[in-house]
Amino acid sequence: MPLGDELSAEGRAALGEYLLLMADDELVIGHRDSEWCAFAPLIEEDVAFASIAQDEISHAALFYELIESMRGLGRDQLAFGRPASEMRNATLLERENGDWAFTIARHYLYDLADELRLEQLAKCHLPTLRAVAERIRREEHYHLEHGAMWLVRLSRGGSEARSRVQAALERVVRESRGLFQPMAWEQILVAEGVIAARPSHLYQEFRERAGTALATCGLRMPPDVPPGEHPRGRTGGHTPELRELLQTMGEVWRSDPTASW
Amino acid sequence: MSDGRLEAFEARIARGDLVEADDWMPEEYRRQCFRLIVTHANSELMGALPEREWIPRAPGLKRKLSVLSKVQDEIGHAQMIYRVAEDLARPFGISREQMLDDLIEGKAKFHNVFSYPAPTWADVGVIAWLVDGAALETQGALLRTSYAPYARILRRICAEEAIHLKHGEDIVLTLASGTRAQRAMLQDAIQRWWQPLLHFFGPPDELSPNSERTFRWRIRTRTNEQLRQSFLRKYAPKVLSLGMEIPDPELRLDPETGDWHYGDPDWNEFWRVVKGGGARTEARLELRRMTREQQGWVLAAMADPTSAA
Amino acid sequence: MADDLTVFEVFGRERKGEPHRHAGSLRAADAQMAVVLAQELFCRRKEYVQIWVVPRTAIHWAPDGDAPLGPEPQRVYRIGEGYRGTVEKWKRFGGDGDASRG
Amino acid sequence: MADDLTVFEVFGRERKGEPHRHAGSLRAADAQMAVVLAQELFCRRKEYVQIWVVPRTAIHWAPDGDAPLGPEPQRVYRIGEGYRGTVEKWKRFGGDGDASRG
Repeated sequence: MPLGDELSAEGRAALGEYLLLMADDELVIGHRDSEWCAFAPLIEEDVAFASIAQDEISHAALFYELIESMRGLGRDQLAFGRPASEMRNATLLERENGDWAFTIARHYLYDLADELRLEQLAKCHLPTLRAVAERIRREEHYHLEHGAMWLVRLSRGGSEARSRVQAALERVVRESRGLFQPMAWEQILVAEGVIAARPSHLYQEFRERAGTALATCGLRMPPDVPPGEHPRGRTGGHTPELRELLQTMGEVWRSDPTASW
Repeated sequence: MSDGRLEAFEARIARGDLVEADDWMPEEYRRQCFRLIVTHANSELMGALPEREWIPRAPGLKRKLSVLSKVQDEIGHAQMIYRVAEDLARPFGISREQMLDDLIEGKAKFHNVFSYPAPTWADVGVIAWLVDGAALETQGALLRTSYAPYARILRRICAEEAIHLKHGEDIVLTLASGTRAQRAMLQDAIQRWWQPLLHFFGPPDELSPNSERTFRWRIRTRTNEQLRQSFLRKYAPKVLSLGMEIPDPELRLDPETGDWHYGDPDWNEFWRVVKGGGARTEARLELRRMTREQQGWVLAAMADPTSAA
Repeated sequence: MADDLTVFEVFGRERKGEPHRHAGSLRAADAQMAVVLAQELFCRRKEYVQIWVVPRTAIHWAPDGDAPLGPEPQRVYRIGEGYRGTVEKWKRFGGDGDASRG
Repeated sequence: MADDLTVFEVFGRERKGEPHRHAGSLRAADAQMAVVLAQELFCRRKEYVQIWVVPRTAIHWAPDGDAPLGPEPQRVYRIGEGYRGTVEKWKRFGGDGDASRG
């Protein structure tokens, strides 16, 4: 029974949008993570971070496969065949990696936002979606442990490391609201009982959870940004950094989308 | 006094005994092992770079994951091998940091093949299949090395290389059975990689003092030429069966001996590359130098005593 | 009296070439005593060519919760199973599919 | 710089009922980092159901080998630090240093 069959047409369309948003988030952050491969600050960390990159790309594949079962478009077509204007990821995730402090701060706060999202999905009554959310949550446990370990280490690793990680947090928080951009279809998913609350309403709890987590790492949670400045990646408002990423990522696949690679 | 120990050591080796990290060993044995092992570690680290360029471009989610996983394994191999090299070189006062500095400053050697460009997706298949196939020949032979910590990690390295080989085969077979453009891309990659593959095993062993001792102490157990022939026996027929040409007009199988005859693979090119003259050598070493500078602060943060938990 | 003794874990190497394996644990006042005791308990019949002795408090372990180590399910592209199709593809080129593994 | 990092030995249990076997070693800044990194260095293919991570300086051995396996000359590991600080789930970080994983 394809996913969401018991929903209305609008409900299925809304669910497809939510899955696409999550898939694009995971694909884009997974791609950025993979760019560290062979260049992480310690050979042992290089191996660990490459696993985190594979986890995110694998999670994206799981979501694209769910969309494939609903819309018939192949997972590689979904991942490699869409222009920047159709990508639903938050702009925070498309930003270039910067230094190790930015990479760790961004990944950690994204993992916290993702955890909130997955906790909500793990309670939804669509069994297929619930199972996928459960599996992803198990692997995200390691991401949170890895991020916390590094934030503790950097915050207590001397003045330069501490100032770099605090500066990175300022940059990340400025764009983290974009992870919770309000979307028109949210209300339909709540109305049809797929999720209990609108994902964009998780923002306050995200800030509280992040504040607690950073405090135990000995770090300050930067203040919120005024509402007007929020990025709008989820409705096509992307940066040149995403266009360049997609151009690189699709270089071979787009040279012949009908060939088998 | 130590002569007694040298005899006893050599008798043990001749009996097939193995040497552990904290056993007594002649300084020359330690030096020869270290030379071989640190070159292997450098090759794994540098060897990751040509394929690494294709992680961001790999076509399709499965290929993106498998190329990333393979390069991750190569970095994992480098980690295991540097650890063995570090324990071996502690009496010489050489640290991992020193080994990485020597590599970056062009003072240390690594396998010739990783100085060549990988300009197309077909290179990813050919490297994973044929270069890893060549590496599996040399590493398989080292499984019987007398230095036990190295032999132990080689068991895991060879098991992982065998999976890389299948990943490479899968790409090559897909291209070989694909469009005309894909077959042409594959042929072009084989054209570029064939000579470096013959160079990979090194020139035929002139019994230099180095190689004589490495055999007597069973650090190495098979000569360069034996390894090259073993590679040709396995892979030349398979490349030809794909309908691909091998760029060596003199290449033919000698039915009596089962050996492959091949044209002279220009050993001057080999020595030029090994001494740092490869097309991509400098660019890749520069990449590693830049990374080290940008990330010095992270290493400082890790070593900072004030932060010890 | 026993409770102020420290627990030590003991690992032994059976032969050169073999990795150390966990052989058991013992209580002792300190590391030096633990090593002597361990040799007594575990090496009387030359079972091990070398033993390592470690205070249990120095051991950190994973996983800490119930999440299993490594991904569930196994990542097929990391193991041979992910490439079983190559045997079939070789047949199309007349190969017998496993020669390259020798 | 990298050589200032502590060496940790890693032991893994392949299946329930099997003893832990030495699997290899890694460098890390501290025990928390070592445990996190060891999981991906040694368990990417479900090789072990549990791993133990031990700073090499906490290992006492016999009989004495000829070359020192013991503490790194530049950084002697303080046994006191060996007490098991852990990184709990995100709610109780290793940051406060004393939460035990026990």
